Amino acid sequence: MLNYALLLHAAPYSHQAALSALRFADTVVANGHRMKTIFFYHDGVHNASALMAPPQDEVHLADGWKRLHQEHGTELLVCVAAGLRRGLLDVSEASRHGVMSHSLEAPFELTGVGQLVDAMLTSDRMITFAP
Amino acid sequence: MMVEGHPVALDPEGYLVSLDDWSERVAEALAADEGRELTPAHWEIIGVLRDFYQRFEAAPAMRPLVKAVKQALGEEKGNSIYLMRLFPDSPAKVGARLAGLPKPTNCL
Amino acid sequence: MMLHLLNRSPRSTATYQDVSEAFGSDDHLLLIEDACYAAQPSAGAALEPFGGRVSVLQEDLVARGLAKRVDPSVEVVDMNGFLALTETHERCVSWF
Amino acid sequence: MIDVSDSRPVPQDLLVVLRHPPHGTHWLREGLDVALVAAAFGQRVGLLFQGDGIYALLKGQQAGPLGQKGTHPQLAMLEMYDIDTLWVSARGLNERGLSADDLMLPVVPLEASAMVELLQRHPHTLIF
Repeated sequence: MLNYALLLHAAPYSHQAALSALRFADTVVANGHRMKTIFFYHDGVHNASALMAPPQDEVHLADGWKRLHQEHGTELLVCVAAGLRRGLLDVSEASRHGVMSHSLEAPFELTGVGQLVDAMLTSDRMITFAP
Repeated sequence: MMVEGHPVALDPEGYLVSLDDWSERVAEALAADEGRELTPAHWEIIGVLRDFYQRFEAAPAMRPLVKAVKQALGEEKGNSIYLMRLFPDSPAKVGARLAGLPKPTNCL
Repeated sequence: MMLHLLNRSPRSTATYQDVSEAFGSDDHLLLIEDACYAAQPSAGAALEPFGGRVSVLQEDLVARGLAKRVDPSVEVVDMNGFLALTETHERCVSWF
Repeated sequence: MIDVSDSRPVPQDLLVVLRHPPHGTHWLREGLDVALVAAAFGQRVGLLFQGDGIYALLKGQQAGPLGQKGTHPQLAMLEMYDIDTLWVSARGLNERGLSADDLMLPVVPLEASAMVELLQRHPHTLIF
């Protein structure tokens, strides 16, 4: 069994990369490996949007990531610096920055890039999906 | 916050909304606000922080802050123990606030 | 031994050039997403630097109508094959 | 201090490859952020500039319209994070008609074979 970490740079529904990453993550767990961490960076932070509402006949990416967390304990880490700039804030960041609403909820977590470095050092494999 | 009769806007965490509002009087008011009094030792570090931001357009993390202080003020001040004594809790964050730098982005 | 993931169409020559600069003699290249177009015989030169150590992801190929247009030198792998490549190669880098 | 004048590049803990030019996209900024944070965490970080990423090093850059921040202050700051190992693709440099004199920081140009070795010898590599 290997510990996998994924780094996702691509926004949902703009590029295939987000789908590729989710497909890959499903394949990781289906083959008995551990899907340890997914780190959302660059435009990939939009995958964590709690406000995502795609049509019913398309895959719901945010739900896909949440399912990995619920069924396999995958950490869903969102870069806070990339997220804040792009409007991805949880309740505490929203109040910290004095903005009216929040757009990110558990199981997604806002974290620093340090967690990406940590994920790289503590996983057996790190695979990047980019636009 | 009012400084010398002028309003200075702060965000919910007490950082300046507009970095142009910074002045030494504002720094003193920010320090008083958290129960600190600025000594010459504090001002030296605030100077290093402002110089760092001028050069690099970013607030330093702890490690480069230590290095910048070492370069500017020498070995005896360029260490984390000295900085922690002056700015307890988090020298990089507290220092950035008092020096009128942007809020560190939480990356560290 | 390194796995290189590439997702750009062969028209993105600069990206292919950057991969080839970093491609070692034991390395392997996996074409996904729009890089599937490079697996056609007509794309020929794009894959020359990689010495036949190239795979392409089947489902991306099929989606693009390229299933029957793969150069024989390129190995077709499914998602499990993709995963297997990441198992056998300790490090994986992505070019985009 | 790591001696980079040796023809065999000395690997660091993490290699960050920068392939995108400044200003047009946020890739360069966010790639450099990862390098800086890793260094702040005590990792030894090396940078490789490849393709249009080489333009990150060009002298004379400024802020963009509306005060868009450039990446040149970030590059100047690398030294404060003890990142002093900067490699650049020799071919990429030539193709752009640039020489080391055109760049804002000292770099070590690498031929293709040395670049392959660079990637092989680093335990971790991230490409931006």
